[in-house]
Amino acid sequence: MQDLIWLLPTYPLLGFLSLVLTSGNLPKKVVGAIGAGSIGLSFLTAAVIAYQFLGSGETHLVVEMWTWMAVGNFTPGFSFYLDGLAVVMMLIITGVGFLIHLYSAGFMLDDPSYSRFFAYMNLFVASMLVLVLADNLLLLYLGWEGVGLCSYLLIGFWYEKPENGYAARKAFITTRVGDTSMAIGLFLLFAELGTLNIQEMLHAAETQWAVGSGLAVAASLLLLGGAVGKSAQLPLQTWLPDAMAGPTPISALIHAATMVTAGVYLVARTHVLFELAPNVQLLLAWIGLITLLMAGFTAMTQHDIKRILAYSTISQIGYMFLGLGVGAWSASVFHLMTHAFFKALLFLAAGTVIHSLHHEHSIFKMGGKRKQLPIAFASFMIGSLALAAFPFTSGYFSKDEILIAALEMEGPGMILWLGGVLGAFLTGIYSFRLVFVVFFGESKGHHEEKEVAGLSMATPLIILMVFALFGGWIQIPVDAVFSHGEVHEEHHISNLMHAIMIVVPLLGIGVSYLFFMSKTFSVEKLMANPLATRLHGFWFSGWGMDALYSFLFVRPFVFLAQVNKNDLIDAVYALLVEITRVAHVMIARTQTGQLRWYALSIGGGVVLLITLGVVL
Amino acid sequence: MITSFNDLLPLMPLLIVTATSVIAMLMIGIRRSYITTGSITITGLLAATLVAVSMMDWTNQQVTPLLIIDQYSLLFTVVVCASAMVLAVLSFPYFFELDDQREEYFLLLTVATIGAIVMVSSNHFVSTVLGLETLSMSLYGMIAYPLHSAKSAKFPLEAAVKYLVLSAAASGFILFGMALIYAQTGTLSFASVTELPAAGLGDSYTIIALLMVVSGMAFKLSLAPFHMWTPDVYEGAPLPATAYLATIGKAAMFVVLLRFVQISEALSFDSMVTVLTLIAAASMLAGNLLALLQDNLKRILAYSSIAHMGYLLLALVAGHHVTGTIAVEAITFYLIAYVIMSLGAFGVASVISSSEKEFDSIKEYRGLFWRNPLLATTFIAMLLSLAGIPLTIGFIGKFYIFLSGIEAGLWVLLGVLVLGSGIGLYYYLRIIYRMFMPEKHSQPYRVGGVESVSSYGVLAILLFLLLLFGVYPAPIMSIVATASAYI
Amino acid sequence: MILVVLISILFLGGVLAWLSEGLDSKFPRVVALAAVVIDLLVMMVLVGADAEGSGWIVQLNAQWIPRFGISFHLAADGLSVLMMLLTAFLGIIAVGSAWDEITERTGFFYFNLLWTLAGVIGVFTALDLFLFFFFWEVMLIPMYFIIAIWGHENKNYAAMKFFIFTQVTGMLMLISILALAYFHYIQFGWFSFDYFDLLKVSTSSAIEMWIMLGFFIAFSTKLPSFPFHSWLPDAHSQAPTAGSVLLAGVLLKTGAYGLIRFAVPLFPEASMQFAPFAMTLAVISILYCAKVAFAQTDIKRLIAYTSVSHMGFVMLGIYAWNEQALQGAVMTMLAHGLSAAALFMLAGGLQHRIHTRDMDHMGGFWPKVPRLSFVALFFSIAALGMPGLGNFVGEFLALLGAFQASIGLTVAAAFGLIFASVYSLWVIQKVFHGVYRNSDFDDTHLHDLTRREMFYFGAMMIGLIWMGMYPQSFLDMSSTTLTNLLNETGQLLFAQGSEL
Amino acid sequence: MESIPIEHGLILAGILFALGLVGVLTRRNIVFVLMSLEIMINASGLAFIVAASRWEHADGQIMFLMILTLAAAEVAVGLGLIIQMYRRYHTVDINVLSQMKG
Repeated sequence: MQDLIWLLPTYPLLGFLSLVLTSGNLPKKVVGAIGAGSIGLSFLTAAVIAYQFLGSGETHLVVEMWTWMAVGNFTPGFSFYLDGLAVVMMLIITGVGFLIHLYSAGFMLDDPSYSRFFAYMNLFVASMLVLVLADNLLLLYLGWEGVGLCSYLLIGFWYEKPENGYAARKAFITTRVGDTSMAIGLFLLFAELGTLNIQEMLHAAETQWAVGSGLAVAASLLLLGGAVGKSAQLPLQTWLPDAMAGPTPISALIHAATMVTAGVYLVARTHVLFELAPNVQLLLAWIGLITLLMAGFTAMTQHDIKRILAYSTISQIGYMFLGLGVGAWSASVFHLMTHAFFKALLFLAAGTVIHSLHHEHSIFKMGGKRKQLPIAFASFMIGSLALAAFPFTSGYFSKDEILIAALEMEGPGMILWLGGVLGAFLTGIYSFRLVFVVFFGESKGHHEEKEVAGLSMATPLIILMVFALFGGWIQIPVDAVFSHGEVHEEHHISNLMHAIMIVVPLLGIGVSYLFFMSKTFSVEKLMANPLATRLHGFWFSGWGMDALYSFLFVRPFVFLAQVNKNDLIDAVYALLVEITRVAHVMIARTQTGQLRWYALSIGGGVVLLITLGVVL
Repeated sequence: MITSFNDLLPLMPLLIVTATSVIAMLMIGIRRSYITTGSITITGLLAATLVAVSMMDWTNQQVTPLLIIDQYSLLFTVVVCASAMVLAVLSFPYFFELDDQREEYFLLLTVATIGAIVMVSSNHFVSTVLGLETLSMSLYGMIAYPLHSAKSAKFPLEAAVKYLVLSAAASGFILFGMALIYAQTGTLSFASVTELPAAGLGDSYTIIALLMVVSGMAFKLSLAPFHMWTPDVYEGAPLPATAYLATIGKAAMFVVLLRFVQISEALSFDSMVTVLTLIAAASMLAGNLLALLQDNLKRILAYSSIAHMGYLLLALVAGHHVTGTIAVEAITFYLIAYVIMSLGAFGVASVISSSEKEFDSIKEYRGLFWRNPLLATTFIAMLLSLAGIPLTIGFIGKFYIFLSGIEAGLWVLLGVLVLGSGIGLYYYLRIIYRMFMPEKHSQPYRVGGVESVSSYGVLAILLFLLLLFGVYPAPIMSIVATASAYI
Repeated sequence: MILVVLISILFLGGVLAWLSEGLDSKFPRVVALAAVVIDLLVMMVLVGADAEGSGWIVQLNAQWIPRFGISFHLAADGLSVLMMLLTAFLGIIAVGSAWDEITERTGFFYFNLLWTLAGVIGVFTALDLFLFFFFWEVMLIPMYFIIAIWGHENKNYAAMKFFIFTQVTGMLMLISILALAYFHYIQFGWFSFDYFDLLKVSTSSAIEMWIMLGFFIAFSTKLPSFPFHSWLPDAHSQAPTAGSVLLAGVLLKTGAYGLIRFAVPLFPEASMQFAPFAMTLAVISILYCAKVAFAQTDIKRLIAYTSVSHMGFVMLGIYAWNEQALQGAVMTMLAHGLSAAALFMLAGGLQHRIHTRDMDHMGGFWPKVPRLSFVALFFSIAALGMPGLGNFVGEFLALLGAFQASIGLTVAAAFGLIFASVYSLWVIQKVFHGVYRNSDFDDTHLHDLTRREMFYFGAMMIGLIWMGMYPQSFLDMSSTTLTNLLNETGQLLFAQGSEL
Repeated sequence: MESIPIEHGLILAGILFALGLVGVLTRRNIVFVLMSLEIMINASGLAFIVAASRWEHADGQIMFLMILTLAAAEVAVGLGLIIQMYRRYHTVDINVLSQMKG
């Protein structure tokens, strides 16, 4: 059964193929069945495989399909590699993926391009599974690019609007920058270590490279480039908020639960390299910290419900990076999983809200919806609690582990921890700001709006609620993967610290309550302060990164392209042609038709030649 | 000294052509008949060609001090006679409707051929001058031939006067230069100017003398800067006469120049090499540039002939640097190629033209390919050959020129050659493109009657040769190689 | 002998197609299709054939012009066969794309088409440099006619430019060939144009460099590479679809083939010295032309510039001269042959339907022509180097190999991957996404892909997926050739990490 | 008898030749042009005779005779053309013969 691991990506791929080849001619029910069913099959298979694998006690399993290409000593294969990490990932992808597909079957029912939607979704899941199951970096790269492509296609799913297309291209191209860095990393790894097979490569790196050696630093930095692109971390985070242009299930699946955490997976998968380059690992932590804070501040200022969630995603992935940076590999993966639960929940709930309110996105045009949208309300409450790390929700356990690991780290550990705690405070504010504004207070808009949530939409929400609440008790089987890197010791953290970590998010929620619920403090008054206004504007724009990149890269490129539209090189040849033409006109003038001029040319020519002949 | 009949044998081609002219003249005297005169001329020239071919294997002797009959001169005798025959065939329909006496044209043509045969066999100043003037004198007549015709659209008179005056001046230069050389060498035969029988008059003197001769010949070959007459004369002359001037006139003259330069060792003076290099470069550039935007087909061919003579001169210069006969072979092969492709190009124009209406504007060739694909294909092949594109003899010719240039290491000239050829492509393609444009039905091409049948046949043969020698040049290469050994 | 048959079928087929027009103007296309299909079938004999140790599957050597040691020497090894297969395959596609588009003077059109193909096959098999040059030119003239007669509004200019560029640089190559033969003459006392003889010629390094440059300029013009690329956008935008297909799919590859087969092996040392420069040119091609492509509004011009950009990877791979890089170059040639041909067919199909190539007039085509749009998406994605499709394999291997030769240049070239996504997605956005409006063109003929068109595109898609998922079938064919070349010339790797 | 140095004779011929050439270049009347051509050609003839005297050959003198006939023939054709020209244009100014150019 475990050898049938190739079935995992195959089901969704078949789904994709059958949907594409029928090109929208199937009835919607069948489409939905194929779309969600293929993922369901994958999930079942994954579950069985996971059960057997974990039961077998093996640390890993390799299933070789065929040699992809063999050129000299470069022989990457189509081979899958299963270990604890992969098990976790595949279960998240197929599990959460299935729920989201199920939800989409209801959510997208009115869309004319229903079939296209599921085709892309299936292709995405297939690529994502290849990504996490790949046993070599090239195959991983295939999945990596595949998910990027699907992300592009799905962000731009409603292609009539040019801004959706823009967002899609922005997402693809920005991540491509990271991908290119990763590709160069692959070249470097192969050139130096002679293989792209992940395990062999890691082993070779360990034996050949000293800790802190230049090559290790370069290789890990290049891979990090790929990771920050995909996971929307500084400095390539700008695409994710715009990516919300896609249908909401996409945001849940791709831009919250799975694809954006691929960077975390990549780093975790190649953690040996990062351990060989401690400086890069530290950089990882700092990137995570700065990103989580920046995104946290920005999330507080947004009023598009999906953008708030998007920034919160960036922020939460920042936590994962922070965790990776301080060496808490399994904690990061753990947070990845819990985040997948509660963020998918939040997005799907947001989808229900938006769907029910006729595509209203601004939270300030909502309000008091808890009666009208009970399921969404429940989902949001649970999801936000988990997000804000309310004690004993899933988010609490995972975030806690990361922060403890940061605290235990020597050197800058304390600063990282403080930053993380500050982030948790911000999380509390922005997550409950959303809840309070949307679901409490006076009701705005039309009252007759009913919650649109059929069985297929409600079921996933309920299941995810359960996991968001209790997911923290799941034990992830990754110890074997990170065994040699992680030192398991008893946490000797003082109770004070524990208390702080519990209280701070609550404080955040409290602040939020004072501002948005009880209106004890007024946002308007705060905004009266010009400094606050400016700061708000700055945060709102995502710290001005978009404008900066536009100024640094986009506009110069477009300018250069436009200036040289007609290809300067062509002008050079045109000049040659012009010279020839002028020469022709000049010399043609000598053909006057006058006999005496001709005679003169002969006489003069002879004199000239004789002069030349004698002088030379 | 000619002492027996056997001594006359090597002169058979010359004698046959001479006899042809005499018979033709007599026939005209007896009864004017265009067809008869034409047939006699064509037959005579054909006979001379065949005889010359049959003689090639065994004839190699000096006949009187004036003429050398060796394989090389016989090869060109064949070329000259065959070309003359082709031109006679092409002339026949062209002058068919001329409202004047038509028969004497063939007379001029044969006499000119006599001159050309003398030239290619000449290694003596006297025979050179004799041949050259016979040729030129007849050409004046041929150029001015449709003079009386009321309907003649072109300017044969202007062309003839220009050619006469300028050509006579050039002859003057040649003669004067010969006299100076004679003063130096003491013999009227071609002889080395470096090994003198008595104390010379100095190198500068020799160079002046050589340059005067070379300049005069350069005029006849329309090399820059003596090229200006070419387009006007080409344009004004009736097409067959133009073709004669362009092919036989040039080829015969080049053979003389080749023999003269080789025997006199003119290129042992560095300044001579420099001057010839300059002439070659100037010709290649000027010819191609002048033709660039020209709309008159005859003028284009005139300008392109300037460039082609420049290519040939490159090989001539190379001949000084290389051991072996590769440069001579290059010249020989290229001359033959040039004659074939020029005959073809002029021939196509000639076939659709008549003495009353010449199609010499490239605009008038619009859509020819769709109306008369075979004729257009022939024309295209000729033009591509002139441009030096493979599958045609022109490419093999270029190949030779390149090879000799490379052996001699004439990199600058080769560069100019590439540049010139590049420019050349443009105007050849302009013509070709015109032929592919959608046709306009307003163009009244001459519909070939019975009198044109042989012209088409001749064109077909030329096309065949063009492609045969282009694809399988080995046989003609070996002939050329053997003949070239005699220079 | 089989090689002669391959070439003759096409030559004769061309003549036959021309003649058959007299019977019915629809015959030539049938004749042409039959000729190419037969050719492809005959080629299959070579695919399975065992190569001798030297890698040559079949050879034919006959005297041609003994005066200069020129022989009619044809031979095929794995690389040649691979290229011939591409040629025949795209030949069928080209005939297919002309099927309905060319309605006038069909006979002469298919004559030219087949003769171009014959010339190309000759180029891929000739082992006598004179013969090679011969075929090199033979493929140009019919292509000139195709552009000049059946082209679009500015065809005269485009055809002329194409011809003069390739001819003038061809003459430089001819000079180089002759110089090489002459040095053989000096060294061994007899003329030879045979590839194997000329491999033995050794000259001083300065001369070798000059002669090499003659070859390089000719090949890099055909490839084309910066700064000799400027003929390509014009030729492509003006050529009829079949012409573009052949140009992009096959003719460009002759340049790359020439570099692999002749330019580098004949002059290993000069090439090694020149490699950094060539690789720099390649990188400039990749980046510069990607940038220029982005600015185009004429969809065919845009694709043409992307072709230049992609062929930059080929040149990069060739001059990196190690196994991965070379295989990458070959794979890129194959994959780009398909993807560029398909993109040109799409552009041509659009032009045929709406009579404009200006992307400013297009937009929102997806709902109108979903199949066409999906196909366009597929090939754009292929062009931007999506793993799983052929282009990725080629470009990745080329870069992987190049990285071992020069890190700096490879990193720069890798930016081409980003640029590729910029322009590819831009096309999708401009043409297929957005809101549909037909104010700028007449959309009465804007219909989706026909069954026949789907067949051709489907074949090309399968080809690309095959190349992407199991490139081994192709890599195996060319590997003997390439390893032999590598062994003969010595690994020209310049030191790891060395910069210019 | 003291012989005249060959240089003198050649220089004389050269001067004559140059005179003829200048005549060709400057005269507009075509009759004068023809006459100037005669002078050029005859100057060459003189040069041949001078050269022949250096080598005490008859060859040069024979050449001179040939040149004379040549010149005569040249003039004959030339005059014929001039008559035609006069008939057509009623002038002997060579500048009228400039209809073809470019």
